[in-house]
Amino acid sequence: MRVSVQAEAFDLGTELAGFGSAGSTGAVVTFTGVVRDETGTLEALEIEHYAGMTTRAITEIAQKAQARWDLSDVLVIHRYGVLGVGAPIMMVATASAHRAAAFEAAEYLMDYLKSRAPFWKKEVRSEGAQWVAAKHADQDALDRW
Amino acid sequence: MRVSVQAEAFDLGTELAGFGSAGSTGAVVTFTGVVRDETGTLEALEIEHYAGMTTRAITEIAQKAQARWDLSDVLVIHRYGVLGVGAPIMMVATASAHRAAAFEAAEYLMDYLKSRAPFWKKEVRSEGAQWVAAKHADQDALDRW
Amino acid sequence: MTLEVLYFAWVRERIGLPREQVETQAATVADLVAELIAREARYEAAFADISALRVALDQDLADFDAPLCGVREVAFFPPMTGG
Amino acid sequence: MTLEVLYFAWVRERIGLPREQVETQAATVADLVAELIAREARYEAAFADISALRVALDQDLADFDAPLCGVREVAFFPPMTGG
Repeated sequence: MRVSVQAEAFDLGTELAGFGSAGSTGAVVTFTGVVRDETGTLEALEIEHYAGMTTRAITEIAQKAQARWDLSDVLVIHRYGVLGVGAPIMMVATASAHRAAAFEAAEYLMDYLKSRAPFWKKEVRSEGAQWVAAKHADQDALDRW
Repeated sequence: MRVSVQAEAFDLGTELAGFGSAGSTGAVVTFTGVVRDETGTLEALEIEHYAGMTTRAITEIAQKAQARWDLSDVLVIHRYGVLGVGAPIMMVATASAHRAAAFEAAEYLMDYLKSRAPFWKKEVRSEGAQWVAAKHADQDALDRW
Repeated sequence: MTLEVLYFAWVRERIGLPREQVETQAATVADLVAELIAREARYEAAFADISALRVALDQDLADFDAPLCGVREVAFFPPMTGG
Repeated sequence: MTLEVLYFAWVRERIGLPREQVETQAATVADLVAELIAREARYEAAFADISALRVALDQDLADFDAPLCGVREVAFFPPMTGG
Protein backbone atom coordinates (compact mmCIF):
# COMPACT_ATOMS: atom_id res chain seq x y z
CA MET A 1 0.00 0.00 0.00
CA ARG A 2 1.22 3.49 -0.82
CA VAL A 3 -0.42 6.81 0.06
CA SER A 4 0.92 10.16 -1.12
CA VAL A 5 -0.41 13.67 -0.46
CA GLN A 6 1.52 16.05 -2.65
CA ALA A 7 1.54 19.38 -4.51
CA GLU A 8 3.39 17.96 -7.52
CA ALA A 9 1.68 16.56 -10.60
CA PHE A 10 1.90 12.81 -11.15
CA ASP A 11 2.05 10.57 -14.17
CA LEU A 12 -0.23 7.54 -14.11
CA GLY A 13 2.18 5.33 -16.05
CA THR A 14 5.13 6.21 -13.81
CA GLU A 15 3.14 5.69 -10.62
CA LEU A 16 1.94 2.28 -11.79
CA ALA A 17 5.43 0.92 -12.57
CA GLY A 18 5.69 -2.22 -10.44
CA PHE A 19 2.17 -1.78 -9.07
CA GLY A 20 0.45 -5.05 -8.25
CA SER A 21 3.40 -7.07 -9.51
CA ALA A 22 2.52 -10.10 -7.36
CA GLY A 23 1.80 -13.23 -9.39
CA SER A 24 -1.69 -13.29 -7.88
CA THR A 25 -2.68 -10.03 -9.58
CA GLY A 26 -5.08 -10.57 -12.46
CA ALA A 27 -6.85 -7.20 -12.49
CA VAL A 28 -5.75 -3.61 -12.00
CA VAL A 29 -8.29 -0.77 -11.83
CA THR A 30 -7.34 2.89 -11.75
CA PHE A 31 -9.37 6.04 -11.26
CA THR A 32 -7.96 9.45 -12.09
CA GLY A 33 -9.75 12.68 -11.20
CA VAL A 34 -9.07 15.57 -13.58
CA VAL A 35 -9.81 19.33 -13.30
CA ARG A 36 -12.89 19.75 -15.45
CA ASP A 37 -14.19 22.91 -17.12
CA GLU A 38 -17.47 22.42 -18.91
CA THR A 39 -18.29 26.13 -19.21
CA GLY A 40 -14.88 27.36 -20.36
CA THR A 41 -14.69 29.91 -17.51
CA LEU A 42 -12.54 28.08 -14.98
CA GLU A 43 -9.15 29.68 -14.37
CA ALA A 44 -7.92 27.33 -11.67
CA LEU A 45 -8.93 24.90 -8.98
CA GLU A 46 -7.48 25.53 -5.53
CA ILE A 47 -7.31 22.54 -3.22
CA GLU A 48 -6.87 23.15 0.50
CA HIS A 49 -6.17 20.28 2.88
CA TYR A 50 -5.68 19.57 6.56
CA ALA A 51 -2.03 18.56 6.39
CA GLY A 52 -1.94 16.87 9.80
CA MET A 53 -4.90 14.66 8.98
CA THR A 54 -4.90 13.84 5.24
CA THR A 55 -2.35 11.02 5.04
CA ARG A 56 -3.76 9.43 8.16
CA ALA A 57 -7.38 9.65 6.96
CA ILE A 58 -6.51 8.23 3.53
CA THR A 59 -4.45 5.41 5.05
CA GLU A 60 -7.38 4.42 7.25
CA ILE A 61 -9.72 4.35 4.24
CA ALA A 62 -7.22 2.24 2.28
CA GLN A 63 -6.84 -0.17 5.20
CA LYS A 64 -10.61 -0.60 5.38
CA ALA A 65 -10.64 -1.45 1.66
CA GLN A 66 -7.87 -4.00 2.21
CA ALA A 67 -9.81 -5.58 5.08
CA ARG A 68 -12.89 -5.89 2.90
CA TRP A 69 -11.44 -7.15 -0.38
CA ASP A 70 -8.52 -9.42 -1.21
CA LEU A 71 -6.22 -6.81 -2.72
CA SER A 72 -2.63 -7.45 -3.76
CA ASP A 73 -1.90 -3.71 -3.90
CA VAL A 74 -3.46 -0.29 -3.24
CA LEU A 75 -2.26 3.17 -4.25
CA VAL A 76 -3.77 6.56 -3.45
CA ILE A 77 -2.34 9.91 -4.55
CA HIS A 78 -4.08 13.22 -3.79
CA ARG A 79 -2.76 16.65 -4.71
CA TYR A 80 -3.28 20.03 -3.07
CA GLY A 81 -2.52 23.57 -4.23
CA VAL A 82 -3.45 25.43 -7.41
CA LEU A 83 -4.31 23.22 -10.40
CA GLY A 84 -5.15 24.17 -13.99
CA VAL A 85 -7.84 22.73 -16.27
CA GLY A 86 -6.96 19.20 -17.39
CA ALA A 87 -4.52 18.66 -14.53
CA PRO A 88 -4.77 15.38 -12.58
CA ILE A 89 -6.19 15.95 -9.09
CA MET A 90 -5.89 12.52 -7.59
CA MET A 91 -5.77 8.84 -8.41
CA VAL A 92 -6.46 5.49 -6.85
CA ALA A 93 -5.31 2.09 -8.09
CA THR A 94 -6.33 -1.34 -6.87
CA ALA A 95 -4.90 -4.75 -7.76
CA SER A 96 -6.65 -8.06 -7.13
CA ALA A 97 -6.93 -11.58 -8.52
CA HIS A 98 -10.38 -10.83 -9.96
CA ARG A 99 -11.98 -7.85 -11.64
CA ALA A 100 -15.02 -7.51 -9.38
CA ALA A 101 -12.87 -6.94 -6.28
CA ALA A 102 -10.60 -4.47 -8.05
CA PHE A 103 -13.56 -2.44 -9.37
CA GLU A 104 -15.48 -2.47 -6.09
CA ALA A 105 -12.46 -1.50 -3.99
CA ALA A 106 -11.63 1.40 -6.33
CA GLU A 107 -15.20 2.71 -6.13
CA TYR A 108 -15.20 2.29 -2.36
CA LEU A 109 -11.96 4.27 -2.07
CA MET A 110 -13.37 7.05 -4.25
CA ASP A 111 -16.63 7.27 -2.32
CA TYR A 112 -14.82 7.51 1.02
CA LEU A 113 -12.15 9.90 -0.21
CA LYS A 114 -14.88 12.25 -1.46
CA SER A 115 -16.60 12.46 1.91
CA ARG A 116 -14.02 11.51 4.53
CA ALA A 117 -10.62 12.85 3.44
CA PRO A 118 -10.02 16.47 4.50
CA PHE A 119 -9.71 18.27 1.16
CA TRP A 120 -11.70 21.29 0.00
CA LYS A 121 -11.95 22.57 -3.56
CA LYS A 122 -12.37 26.20 -4.60
CA GLU A 123 -13.18 27.14 -8.19
CA VAL A 124 -11.49 30.32 -9.38
CA ARG A 125 -13.30 32.01 -12.27
CA SER A 126 -12.96 35.46 -13.83
CA GLU A 127 -16.20 36.47 -12.10
CA GLY A 128 -14.92 35.34 -8.70
CA ALA A 129 -13.96 32.34 -6.59
CA GLN A 130 -16.34 29.89 -4.97
CA TRP A 131 -15.96 26.90 -2.66
CA VAL A 132 -17.33 23.70 -4.17
CA ALA A 133 -20.32 22.49 -2.14
CA ALA A 134 -20.44 18.88 -1.01
CA LYS A 135 -23.00 16.87 -2.97
CA HIS A 136 -25.75 14.93 -1.26
CA ALA A 137 -25.10 12.23 -3.86
CA ASP A 138 -21.53 11.87 -2.58
CA GLN A 139 -22.77 11.45 0.98
CA ASP A 140 -25.45 9.01 -0.16
CA ALA A 141 -22.82 7.00 -2.08
CA LEU A 142 -21.43 5.81 1.26
CA ASP A 143 -24.69 4.05 2.09
CA ARG A 144 -24.07 1.34 -0.48
CA TRP A 145 -21.03 -0.01 1.39
CA MET B 1 -12.88 5.95 -29.53
CA ARG B 2 -9.97 3.66 -30.28
CA VAL B 3 -9.98 -0.15 -30.55
CA SER B 4 -6.84 -2.19 -31.06
CA VAL B 5 -6.42 -5.96 -31.37
CA GLN B 6 -2.72 -6.72 -31.32
CA ALA B 7 -0.01 -9.25 -30.48
CA GLU B 8 2.35 -6.61 -29.07
CA ALA B 9 2.51 -5.66 -25.41
CA PHE B 10 1.22 -2.21 -24.46
CA ASP B 11 2.13 0.35 -21.83
CA LEU B 12 -0.78 1.86 -19.93
CA GLY B 13 0.88 5.27 -19.53
CA THR B 14 1.78 5.49 -23.23
CA GLU B 15 -1.68 4.41 -24.36
CA LEU B 16 -3.33 7.01 -22.10
CA ALA B 17 -1.30 9.97 -23.42
CA GLY B 18 -3.91 12.43 -24.65
CA PHE B 19 -6.77 10.13 -23.62
CA GLY B 20 -9.91 12.01 -22.57
CA SER B 21 -8.22 15.36 -23.08
CA ALA B 22 -11.54 17.17 -23.65
CA GLY B 23 -12.22 19.91 -21.07
CA SER B 24 -15.37 18.06 -20.08
CA THR B 25 -13.41 15.06 -18.74
CA GLY B 26 -13.41 14.89 -14.95
CA ALA B 27 -12.91 11.16 -14.44
CA VAL B 28 -10.82 8.49 -16.15
CA VAL B 29 -11.18 4.81 -15.22
CA THR B 30 -8.90 2.08 -16.53
CA PHE B 31 -8.99 -1.67 -16.21
CA THR B 32 -5.99 -3.82 -17.06
CA GLY B 33 -6.16 -7.60 -17.21
CA VAL B 34 -2.90 -9.35 -16.31
CA VAL B 35 -1.77 -12.98 -16.74
CA ARG B 36 -2.17 -14.42 -13.24
CA ASP B 37 -0.47 -17.44 -11.73
CA GLU B 38 -1.65 -18.24 -8.24
CA THR B 39 -0.23 -21.77 -8.17
CA GLY B 40 3.21 -21.03 -9.62
CA THR B 41 2.77 -23.64 -12.36
CA LEU B 42 1.68 -21.51 -15.31
CA GLU B 43 4.20 -21.40 -18.15
CA ALA B 44 2.20 -19.29 -20.57
CA LEU B 45 -1.25 -18.15 -21.57
CA GLU B 46 -2.17 -18.62 -25.23
CA ILE B 47 -4.88 -16.38 -26.58
CA GLU B 48 -6.61 -17.38 -29.81
CA HIS B 49 -8.99 -15.00 -31.56
CA TYR B 50 -11.29 -14.81 -34.55
CA ALA B 51 -9.37 -12.19 -36.49
CA GLY B 52 -12.20 -11.30 -38.86
CA MET B 53 -14.60 -10.63 -35.99
CA THR B 54 -12.70 -9.25 -32.99
CA THR B 55 -12.29 -5.59 -33.92
CA ARG B 56 -15.84 -5.44 -35.17
CA ALA B 57 -17.28 -7.11 -32.04
CA ILE B 58 -15.29 -4.85 -29.70
CA THR B 59 -16.26 -1.73 -31.65
CA GLU B 60 -19.94 -2.66 -31.35
CA ILE B 61 -19.58 -3.16 -27.58
CA ALA B 62 -17.80 0.20 -27.23
CA GLN B 63 -20.50 1.93 -29.28
CA LYS B 64 -23.17 0.49 -27.02
CA ALA B 65 -21.31 1.88 -24.00
CA GLN B 66 -21.12 5.28 -25.68
CA ALA B 67 -24.84 5.23 -26.40
CA ARG B 68 -25.61 4.43 -22.78
CA TRP B 69 -23.24 6.79 -20.93
CA ASP B 70 -21.96 10.27 -21.69
CA LEU B 71 -18.35 9.37 -22.42
CA SER B 72 -15.75 11.82 -23.72
CA ASP B 73 -13.43 8.95 -24.72
CA VAL B 74 -13.22 5.14 -24.87
CA LEU B 75 -10.20 2.91 -25.46
CA VAL B 76 -10.05 -0.89 -25.74
CA ILE B 77 -6.89 -2.91 -26.39
CA HIS B 78 -6.89 -6.70 -26.48
CA ARG B 79 -3.88 -8.89 -27.20
CA TYR B 80 -3.62 -12.36 -28.74
CA GLY B 81 -0.75 -14.84 -28.93
CA VAL B 82 1.49 -16.31 -26.25
CA LEU B 83 1.76 -14.27 -23.03
CA GLY B 84 3.88 -14.83 -19.93
CA VAL B 85 2.92 -14.45 -16.27
CA GLY B 86 2.50 -10.79 -15.32
CA ALA B 87 2.01 -9.69 -18.92
CA PRO B 88 -0.89 -7.33 -19.69
CA ILE B 89 -3.66 -9.13 -21.61
CA MET B 90 -6.02 -6.28 -22.33
CA MET B 91 -7.16 -2.90 -21.12
CA VAL B 92 -10.16 -0.62 -21.29
CA ALA B 93 -10.26 3.08 -20.45
CA THR B 94 -13.27 5.35 -20.14
CA ALA B 95 -13.44 9.13 -19.71
CA SER B 96 -16.48 11.04 -18.53
CA ALA B 97 -17.46 14.19 -16.67
CA HIS B 98 -18.39 12.17 -13.58
CA ARG B 99 -16.97 9.14 -11.83
CA ALA B 100 -20.12 7.02 -11.76
CA ALA B 101 -20.41 7.00 -15.57
CA ALA B 102 -16.71 6.25 -16.04
CA PHE B 103 -16.82 3.33 -13.56
CA GLU B 104 -20.07 1.86 -14.89
CA ALA B 105 -19.00 2.08 -18.54
CA ALA B 106 -15.65 0.38 -17.76
CA GLU B 107 -17.43 -2.47 -15.94
CA TYR B 108 -19.95 -2.78 -18.77
CA LEU B 109 -17.15 -3.00 -21.35
CA MET B 110 -15.39 -5.68 -19.30
CA ASP B 111 -18.53 -7.75 -18.81
CA TYR B 112 -19.33 -7.71 -22.52
CA LEU B 113 -15.74 -8.30 -23.66
CA LYS B 114 -15.58 -11.39 -21.43
CA SER B 115 -18.66 -13.00 -22.99
CA ARG B 116 -19.08 -11.41 -26.42
CA ALA B 117 -15.64 -10.77 -27.90
CA PRO B 118 -14.22 -13.82 -29.74
CA PHE B 119 -11.10 -14.61 -27.68
CA TRP B 120 -10.21 -17.95 -26.10
CA LYS B 121 -7.58 -18.53 -23.45
CA LYS B 122 -5.48 -21.67 -23.04
CA GLU B 123 -3.35 -22.21 -19.95
CA VAL B 124 -0.06 -23.97 -20.65
CA ARG B 125 1.40 -25.75 -17.61
CA SER B 126 4.20 -28.28 -17.26
CA GLU B 127 1.57 -31.00 -16.74
CA GLY B 128 -0.27 -30.01 -19.92
CA ALA B 129 -2.37 -27.36 -21.61
CA GLN B 130 -6.03 -26.65 -20.95
CA TRP B 131 -8.63 -24.32 -22.43
CA VAL B 132 -10.07 -21.94 -19.86
CA ALA B 133 -13.77 -22.66 -19.35
CA ALA B 134 -16.26 -19.79 -19.50
CA LYS B 135 -17.61 -18.91 -16.06
CA HIS B 136 -21.31 -18.84 -15.34
CA ALA B 137 -20.55 -15.74 -13.27
CA ASP B 138 -19.30 -13.98 -16.40
CA GLN B 139 -22.44 -14.85 -18.30
CA ASP B 140 -24.59 -13.80 -15.33
CA ALA B 141 -22.70 -10.48 -15.12
CA LEU B 142 -24.44 -9.40 -18.33
CA ASP B 143 -27.83 -9.57 -16.65
CA ARG B 144 -27.17 -6.46 -14.59
CA TRP B 145 -27.02 -4.20 -17.65
CA MET C 1 -23.69 -23.23 -51.96
CA THR C 2 -20.08 -23.08 -50.74
CA LEU C 3 -19.53 -22.00 -47.15
CA GLU C 4 -16.31 -20.95 -45.50
CA VAL C 5 -16.46 -22.80 -42.15
CA LEU C 6 -14.13 -21.75 -39.30
CA TYR C 7 -13.33 -23.53 -36.04
CA PHE C 8 -11.72 -22.05 -32.92
CA ALA C 9 -10.19 -23.23 -29.64
CA TRP C 10 -11.02 -26.84 -28.72
CA VAL C 11 -13.51 -27.12 -31.59
CA ARG C 12 -10.59 -26.45 -33.95
CA GLU C 13 -8.42 -28.98 -32.09
CA ARG C 14 -11.04 -31.74 -32.17
CA ILE C 15 -11.78 -31.28 -35.87
CA GLY C 16 -8.09 -30.86 -36.61
CA LEU C 17 -8.23 -27.83 -38.87
CA PRO C 18 -8.89 -24.10 -38.49
CA ARG C 19 -11.08 -23.67 -41.59
CA GLU C 20 -12.43 -25.48 -44.61
CA GLN C 21 -14.80 -24.96 -47.49
CA VAL C 22 -18.03 -26.93 -47.25
CA GLU C 23 -20.35 -27.57 -50.17
CA THR C 24 -23.84 -27.89 -48.70
CA GLN C 25 -27.56 -27.41 -49.21
CA ALA C 26 -28.20 -27.07 -45.45
CA ALA C 27 -31.02 -24.62 -44.70
CA THR C 28 -29.99 -23.80 -41.13
CA VAL C 29 -26.92 -23.95 -38.90
CA ALA C 30 -28.40 -27.01 -37.18
CA ASP C 31 -28.75 -28.74 -40.55
CA LEU C 32 -25.10 -27.96 -41.35
CA VAL C 33 -24.01 -29.38 -37.98
CA ALA C 34 -26.00 -32.57 -38.68
CA GLU C 35 -24.26 -32.92 -42.07
CA LEU C 36 -20.82 -32.45 -40.51
CA ILE C 37 -21.53 -34.94 -37.69
CA ALA C 38 -22.55 -37.54 -40.30
CA ARG C 39 -19.16 -37.15 -42.04
CA GLU C 40 -16.58 -38.34 -39.49
CA ALA C 41 -16.08 -39.12 -35.81
CA ARG C 42 -13.96 -35.99 -35.23
CA TYR C 43 -16.93 -33.79 -36.17
CA GLU C 44 -19.15 -35.85 -33.90
CA ALA C 45 -16.66 -35.27 -31.06
CA ALA C 46 -16.58 -31.54 -31.69
CA PHE C 47 -20.37 -31.11 -31.97
CA ALA C 48 -21.37 -33.67 -29.29
CA ASP C 49 -22.85 -31.01 -27.02
CA ILE C 50 -24.28 -28.16 -29.07
CA SER C 51 -25.25 -26.27 -25.88
CA ALA C 52 -21.52 -25.87 -25.14
CA LEU C 53 -20.95 -24.13 -28.49
CA ARG C 54 -21.51 -20.76 -30.07
CA VAL C 55 -21.91 -19.91 -33.75
CA ALA C 56 -21.29 -16.73 -35.74
CA LEU C 57 -22.65 -16.07 -39.25
CA ASP C 58 -20.58 -13.63 -41.26
CA GLN C 59 -18.94 -12.51 -37.99
CA ASP C 60 -22.13 -11.89 -36.06
CA LEU C 61 -23.26 -14.13 -33.20
CA ALA C 62 -26.29 -16.18 -34.22
CA ASP C 63 -28.50 -19.07 -33.09
CA PHE C 64 -28.28 -22.67 -34.27
CA ASP C 65 -31.71 -22.42 -35.89
CA ALA C 66 -30.66 -19.40 -37.97
CA PRO C 67 -31.03 -19.80 -41.78
CA LEU C 68 -27.87 -20.01 -43.89
CA CYS C 69 -29.41 -18.27 -46.91
CA GLY C 70 -26.96 -15.61 -48.16
CA VAL C 71 -24.32 -16.51 -45.57
CA ARG C 72 -20.68 -16.87 -46.68
CA GLU C 73 -18.80 -17.54 -43.43
CA VAL C 74 -19.84 -19.78 -40.52
CA ALA C 75 -17.72 -20.01 -37.37
CA PHE C 76 -18.06 -22.52 -34.53
CA PHE C 77 -16.39 -22.02 -31.15
CA PRO C 78 -16.81 -22.52 -27.40
CA PRO C 79 -18.08 -19.67 -25.19
CA MET C 80 -15.61 -16.76 -25.26
CA THR C 81 -13.10 -16.32 -22.48
CA GLY C 82 -11.44 -13.02 -23.32
CA GLY C 83 -11.04 -9.96 -21.14
CA MET D 1 -6.70 24.13 29.07
CA THR D 2 -5.12 25.47 25.90
CA LEU D 3 -6.48 24.15 22.62
CA GLU D 4 -4.96 24.48 19.17
CA VAL D 5 -7.99 25.41 17.02
CA LEU D 6 -7.79 25.10 13.22
CA TYR D 7 -10.13 26.41 10.53
CA PHE D 8 -10.36 25.34 6.90
CA ALA D 9 -11.97 26.50 3.65
CA TRP D 10 -14.78 29.07 4.11
CA VAL D 11 -14.71 28.64 7.89
CA ARG D 12 -11.10 29.89 7.78
CA GLU D 13 -12.07 32.74 5.47
CA ARG D 14 -14.97 33.92 7.64
CA ILE D 15 -12.94 33.84 10.85
CA GLY D 16 -9.97 35.35 9.07
CA LEU D 17 -7.23 33.05 10.33
CA PRO D 18 -6.11 29.47 9.78
CA ARG D 19 -5.38 28.60 13.42
CA GLU D 20 -5.22 30.06 16.90
CA GLN D 21 -4.67 29.00 20.47
CA VAL D 22 -7.79 29.14 22.63
CA GLU D 23 -7.77 29.12 26.42
CA THR D 24 -11.01 27.47 27.50
CA GLN D 25 -12.83 25.39 30.12
CA ALA D 26 -15.39 24.13 27.57
CA ALA D 27 -16.48 20.56 28.27
CA THR D 28 -17.63 19.69 24.75
CA VAL D 29 -17.13 20.88 21.18
CA ALA D 30 -20.57 22.51 21.32
CA ASP D 31 -19.54 24.45 24.45
CA LEU D 32 -16.38 25.64 22.66
CA VAL D 33 -18.43 26.77 19.67
CA ALA D 34 -20.77 28.71 22.00
CA GLU D 35 -17.76 30.45 23.57
CA LEU D 36 -16.32 31.38 20.19
CA ILE D 37 -19.68 32.68 18.91
CA ALA D 38 -19.95 34.91 21.99
CA ARG D 39 -16.59 36.49 21.17
CA GLU D 40 -17.08 38.29 17.86
CA ALA D 41 -19.40 38.55 14.87
CA ARG D 42 -16.94 36.76 12.55
CA TYR D 43 -17.18 33.61 14.69
CA GLU D 44 -20.94 33.94 14.71
CA ALA D 45 -20.85 34.12 10.90
CA ALA D 46 -18.66 31.03 10.67
CA PHE D 47 -20.67 28.95 13.13
CA ALA D 48 -24.15 30.19 12.17
CA ASP D 49 -25.24 26.78 10.85
CA ILE D 50 -23.52 24.00 12.78
CA SER D 51 -25.22 21.36 10.60
CA ALA D 52 -23.13 22.66 7.67
CA LEU D 53 -19.91 22.01 9.58
CA ARG D 54 -17.67 19.09 10.51
CA VAL D 55 -15.26 18.82 13.43
CA ALA D 56 -12.13 16.73 14.00
CA LEU D 57 -10.52 16.15 17.41
CA ASP D 58 -6.81 15.36 17.23
CA GLN D 59 -7.27 14.60 13.51
CA ASP D 60 -10.18 12.22 13.90
CA LEU D 61 -13.71 13.10 12.78
CA ALA D 62 -15.97 13.64 15.83
CA ASP D 63 -19.41 14.89 16.82
CA PHE D 64 -20.25 18.31 18.24
CA ASP D 65 -21.29 16.75 21.55
CA ALA D 66 -17.92 15.02 21.97
CA PRO D 67 -15.99 15.86 25.18
CA LEU D 68 -12.80 17.92 24.89
CA CYS D 69 -11.08 16.21 27.82
CA GLY D 70 -7.52 15.31 26.81
CA VAL D 71 -7.89 16.86 23.36
CA ARG D 72 -5.09 19.08 22.03
CA GLU D 73 -6.22 19.99 18.51
CA VAL D 74 -9.72 20.90 17.32
CA ALA D 75 -10.43 21.55 13.63
CA PHE D 76 -13.58 23.05 12.12
CA PHE D 77 -14.39 22.79 8.43
CA PRO D 78 -17.19 22.38 5.87
CA PRO D 79 -18.01 18.92 4.43
CA MET D 80 -15.06 17.60 2.48
CA THR D 81 -14.99 17.89 -1.30
CA GLY D 82 -11.85 15.98 -2.28
CA GLY D 83 -11.48 13.14 -4.74
